[in-house]
Amino acid sequence: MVQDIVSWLLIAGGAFFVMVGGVGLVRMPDFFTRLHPASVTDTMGAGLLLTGFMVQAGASLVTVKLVLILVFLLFTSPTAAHALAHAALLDGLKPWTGKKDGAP
Amino acid sequence: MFMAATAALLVTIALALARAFAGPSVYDRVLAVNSIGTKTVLLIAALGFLAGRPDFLDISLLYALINFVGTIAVLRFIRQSRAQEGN
Amino acid sequence: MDRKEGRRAIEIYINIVLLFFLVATGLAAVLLRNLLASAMLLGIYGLLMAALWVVLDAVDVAFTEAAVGAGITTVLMLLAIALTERHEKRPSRPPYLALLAALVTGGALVYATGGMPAFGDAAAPAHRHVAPEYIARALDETGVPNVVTAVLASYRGFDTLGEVTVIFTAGMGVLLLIGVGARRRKEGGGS
Amino acid sequence: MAHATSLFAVLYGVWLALSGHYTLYFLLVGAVCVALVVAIAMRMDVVDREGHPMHLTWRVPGYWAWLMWEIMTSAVDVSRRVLAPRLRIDPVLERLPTSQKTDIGRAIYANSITLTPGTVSTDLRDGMVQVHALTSGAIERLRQGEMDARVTKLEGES
Repeated sequence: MVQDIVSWLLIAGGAFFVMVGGVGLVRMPDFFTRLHPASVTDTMGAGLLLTGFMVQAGASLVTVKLVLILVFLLFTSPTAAHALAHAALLDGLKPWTGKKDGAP
Repeated sequence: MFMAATAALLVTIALALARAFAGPSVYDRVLAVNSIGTKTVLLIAALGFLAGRPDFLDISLLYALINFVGTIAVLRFIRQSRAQEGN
Repeated sequence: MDRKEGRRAIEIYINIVLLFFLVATGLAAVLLRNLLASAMLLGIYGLLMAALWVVLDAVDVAFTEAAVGAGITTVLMLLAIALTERHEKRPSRPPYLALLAALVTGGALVYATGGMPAFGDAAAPAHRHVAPEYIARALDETGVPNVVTAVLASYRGFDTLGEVTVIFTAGMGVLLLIGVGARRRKEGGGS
Repeated sequence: MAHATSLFAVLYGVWLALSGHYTLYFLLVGAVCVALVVAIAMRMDVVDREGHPMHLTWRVPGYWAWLMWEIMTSAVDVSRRVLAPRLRIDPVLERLPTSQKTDIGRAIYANSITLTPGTVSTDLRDGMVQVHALTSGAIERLRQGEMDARVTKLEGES
């Protein structure tokens, strides 16, 4: 019972952060700012969801696999994000600074 | 409960698809692909639990790796072809 | 019982959503003139397709789709684009003949689905021939826990060996072609 | 050799976790496959301190715990900005100094920056890391240097 409540909370939190990342991906003004919400999804969203699944699976081989998935994601996603940003900068993509829209 | 996770993931995939369609730069699209990849990993894991067959996790695991290798390969390619256009 | 029915219904909704995404991705990939963007979209198509296979319980197909559809195909497309052009040329005249061919083929395929057995029907011809034998005896006869692997690597071992040879040869051919192209690509010609 | 042994142990652990069938035959096949991979990796000359930094193993969990807290707080901050009716962001691109002595230390620092929502490392050379941040507050936090100091401590002097 407690297990169910805990995993429900974790999964709900994960679902929330995953969606925030999606909204940010659409809403942010340029490529570099879009990287940040994407990283919210990759770390918090994936972390909470997978942890929620782990609580649900209990101590078993399934949990070990979930941990492996999480570790892979946490190791690869920053590398991919860095490579993306680095390539975009080298390519001459200029980061948006918000000056022209008169942002506060 | 897994249903909520699945729904959230599907919505996010839709949003990322919108970004992939709109672009505007290649990098936005690569970011969208990478992002959808991560979400597919999670989606397959959630589906596995939803169907009561967590063996699906092996595919998630494979995906997590392919997604990364794919992104790096695409970026290498873009860099290489840009360098060729330069000279 | 009730719970199982509910799960079926949910799976149908997930299927519909995924199919909708697939159609949208496919259309966008066709409509975009930027070939690099199209290649990216086809990568997404592979990912979504694999998710769909998982929902349909075809886990082994999903594996292949993940590795080939989302992985290797994207890389091959990118290599092909690198050797040719980045932007699709506008056709000189409307491709009516191609459209007709596509419509006829598509229509025939949709019509043919009417003759197929229902999804998951245990009485379908494909499930009544050797499949039950394999499922019953694979573990004892081959010692392989996964039935699909047992069929591919043991019962149809020679068949698979042939396939692998074909794929290996094709891979070598692609590598040779790309190698030659990269060396010859000195005189430029990018868009 | 120590690195090869530890790589073998890690890979075999992964094999065991993924296999789920523990008969003598499968265990042996697994060991042979893993040994083959380790042999290939050694031939490729990637089994060394940098490719397999086992000297860091014992200090890593503490750092991860701190990093996880950092990720959570900044994820909440970024989420709030994403969902706010008006976008309150002022992205900046800036170079910051790093105090690590080894490449692997700098790589850990840059990856930690990227892993934390709100900041992405975009370039790493000459002992400087270039960071794109969603807000000037995020870059200010980095400039205070707590993460930098923690990674340097993690790297140790050995």
